[in-house]
Amino acid sequence: MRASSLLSECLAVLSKDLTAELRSRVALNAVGLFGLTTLIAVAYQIGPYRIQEQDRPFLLAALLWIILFFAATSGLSRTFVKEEDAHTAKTLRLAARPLAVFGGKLLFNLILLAALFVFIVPLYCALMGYAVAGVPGLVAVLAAGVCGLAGTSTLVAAIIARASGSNTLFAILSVPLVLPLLVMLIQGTRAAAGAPDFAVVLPALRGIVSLTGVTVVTSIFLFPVVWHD
Amino acid sequence: MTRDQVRTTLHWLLGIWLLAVIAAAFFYAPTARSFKGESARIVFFHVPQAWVAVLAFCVNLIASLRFLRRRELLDDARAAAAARLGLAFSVLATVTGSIFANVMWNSFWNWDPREVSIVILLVIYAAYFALRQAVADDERRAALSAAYAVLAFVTMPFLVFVVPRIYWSLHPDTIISSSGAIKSQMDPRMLKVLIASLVGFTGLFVWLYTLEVRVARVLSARRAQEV
Amino acid sequence: MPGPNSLIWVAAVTLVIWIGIFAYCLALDRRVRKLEEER
Amino acid sequence: MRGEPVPKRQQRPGENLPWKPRKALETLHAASLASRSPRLGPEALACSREVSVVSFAIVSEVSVEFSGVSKRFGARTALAAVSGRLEPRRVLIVAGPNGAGKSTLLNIIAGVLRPSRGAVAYERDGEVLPRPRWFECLGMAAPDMAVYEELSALENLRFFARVRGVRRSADELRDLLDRLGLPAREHGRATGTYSSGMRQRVKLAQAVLHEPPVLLLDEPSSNLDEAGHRLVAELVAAFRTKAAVAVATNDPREVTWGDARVELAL
Repeated sequence: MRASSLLSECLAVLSKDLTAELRSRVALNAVGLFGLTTLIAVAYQIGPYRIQEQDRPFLLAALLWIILFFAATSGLSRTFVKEEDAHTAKTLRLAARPLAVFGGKLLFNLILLAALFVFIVPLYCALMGYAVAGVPGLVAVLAAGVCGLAGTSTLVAAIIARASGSNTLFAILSVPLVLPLLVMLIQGTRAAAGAPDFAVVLPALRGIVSLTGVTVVTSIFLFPVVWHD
Repeated sequence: MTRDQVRTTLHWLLGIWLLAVIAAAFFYAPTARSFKGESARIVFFHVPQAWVAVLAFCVNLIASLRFLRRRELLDDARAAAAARLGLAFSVLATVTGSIFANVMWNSFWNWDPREVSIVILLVIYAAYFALRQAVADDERRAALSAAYAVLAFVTMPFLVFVVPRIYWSLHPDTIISSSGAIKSQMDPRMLKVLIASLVGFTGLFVWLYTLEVRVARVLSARRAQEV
Repeated sequence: MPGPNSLIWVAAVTLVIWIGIFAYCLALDRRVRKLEEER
Repeated sequence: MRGEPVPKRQQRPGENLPWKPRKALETLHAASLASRSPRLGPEALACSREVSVVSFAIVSEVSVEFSGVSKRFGARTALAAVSGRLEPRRVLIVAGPNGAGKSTLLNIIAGVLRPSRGAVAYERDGEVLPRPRWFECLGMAAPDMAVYEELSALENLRFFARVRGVRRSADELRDLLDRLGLPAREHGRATGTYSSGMRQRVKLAQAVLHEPPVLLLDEPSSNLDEAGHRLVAELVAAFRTKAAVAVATNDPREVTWGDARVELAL
C-alpha cells in the first residue's frame, strides 16, 4: 500500500536525478557546451552589426531558438538513456509507479532547460546586441518554451531510450512534434522584442500553453505503455 | 456471390471509375478562369492524394489505439500498413503540390500552409518508420510506434490550424490564399470531377490497405503455426 | 504552354500508368487469395 | 486506455508498524526457525542461530500462479509452457542450465516482461491484483538490475524507500546494510566504487527494503564470497517464514533450500 502521495514520489525521482546529475554532469555538459559553442560560432560570424536593421527582429528571434532547441536536444534524452544503459531502469521499474517516474523526469528536464536558458539567453542578447523592448513578455515566452520543450520531449526521450537510445533518433522523432511549438515561440519572441506591453505576446502564449497542455496530458496516458513492456 | 467475386467486381468497378476520372479530368472539366494553363488540372490528383495521406494517418491512429487496448500484433500490422500508404501518398501529394504551386504561383515552394502541413505529415511518417527500424523486439516496436503515432496525431491539429493562421499574420501579402479557397469558386463540373477523384482515390487506398492487412494476417497465421 | 494535342499525350501517359497499377494490384490480389487458400 | 492512473487505496492494517519493537521478535524467529524447517541445508541451519535474522513484518500474504507461460523472441522460443505456483512460506527453486530461460521466467513473474502465451496471476487475501499493482508486493534482485552508481548505498536505499512510499529512518537502513555484510565505512561511498560483491549486497538490500510478501532472487549469490553466500541463505530462511520466495539458480547449495522446484530444459 502507498503511504506516500504521487508528488512525493516524483520529488524523490527528481532529487535522485539531480544528485546523480550534479555528480556526473553528463547532461549538463552536453547541453551547456553545445549551446555555448553554437552561440559563439553564430555571434562571432554575425555579431551585432552584420544584419540590416529591418530583418533583425526575424533573424535574431529565429537564431535564438535554433541554438536553444539544438542545445536542448543534445541533453534532453540523457536522463532516460542513462537509466536504460546503466540497467537501473529495471530496478526503478520495479520500485516506482510509472507516473512518478514521468513526473520526476519531466521536472528534471524542466530544471535542465531552465538552467540552459538562464545561461544562454542573456549571453545571446549581449553578444548579438539583441535589444528586447518587452522583457516580461520575453521571460513569459521563454518560460512557456521551457515547459513546452520539456513536455514534448520527455515522452520522446522515454521512447528512444527503449528503442536504440541514439541521439539522432531523438532529434528525428522530436522535430515534427516540436515544429509547431518552435514557430509559435519564434513568433512570440519577435513580438516580445518588438513591443514593450505584454498583450502583444498573448496569442503566441495561448498557442504554446495549449499545445504543451495537450502534449503533457497525452504523455501521461502514454507513458505507462512506453515505460513497461 | 462469394466474398471473392464481390471483391473482384468491386476492383473492376474501381478500375473503370478511375479511368473515367482520368478521362474527365483532362477532357470533361473546363479550366477555370483562375487557372493558368492546362497543366493546373493536376489539382484533380493533388487534392485526393493529400486527403488520402491524412486519411491514412487517421487509420494509423485508430489501429495504434486498438493495439494499445488489445495488444494484438495484427493491429500493429494494420497501423504499419496504413503508415506505409500514408507515406507514399504524402510524397505524391508533396510532389504534385509543388508542381501545382509552380504553375499557379510560378515558384516550386512558397510556404503555402497546406504544403507545409503535408510536408510535416511526411516528416512525421518518416520519423515513425525511423522508430520502427530502431526497435528489434516486435512487441516493444508495436507499443513504442503506437505511442508515437498517438502523440504525433495529437500535435497534428496545431500544425494544420494554428501555425498557418499565425503564419498568415506574418505574410499577409502572399498572392492567392490556399487551394481551399480556390475550391469554393470552382465551377460545378470541376467540382464533380474532383469529388469523383476523391472517391476513386479513397477506394484505391482501401483496396491497397486491405491487401496489406490480408498479407499480414496470412504471415502471422503462418508464424503462429510454427510456434 | 501545353496545347490541346499535348493534353492528349499527358492523358495517355496517365491512363497507361493507371492501367499498370491496376493490373499489378489484380495480380497481387490473386496471389494473396492463393496464400489464403493454403491456410 | 490501459495505463489508467492507479486507484487510491485504503491504508493496509499495521502498514508502518514501528521497526524497533520487532527486534525482540528476532531472537524468537531464530529459535523457532531452527526447529521448524528440517529441509534447510545443515550449514544454513547453523548460521541462522547465532546471527540475528533480518526482521520483518509482512502482513498480507500473496500467492502467484503462472500457468502455461511461454515466451518467443522472434524465431527463438525462450520458454515453452511452464507452469507453477509461488506459495507464501514456501521457496520455489527455478533450476536449469544457462540459457534455459530462468531469468525470462522470473521477469515474466515480476510483470516486467509480457508472456507470448499463458498467464500470471497475483492473489492477495483472495483478491486478484491487476498488473500495475504487482510491483508493490514484489522484491527482486537480478544480474540485469543495477543500483545508481553515483549515489552511495545509503542514498540508494533512501531513494528506493521514498519512491516505494515506505518510511525508513537512516539508522534502520544502515542496520539493514550491516546485516547484509556491508561494512559501515562503505555506506557513504558511491556504489560506483564498490566491488561487484558489495554492489550485489546493496541490490539485495533494495529488494528486501519494503518487506515484500513475494521475493524473487535471480542468482542471488553471484559474485558473493562465502560469508555473502551464508547471508543470502539466512535472508531466504528469514523470508520463507512469511513470504513467497522464488530463487533462480543452478548453484547446488542454493538448490537445497527449495520446497518445490521448476526444472527448465534448454
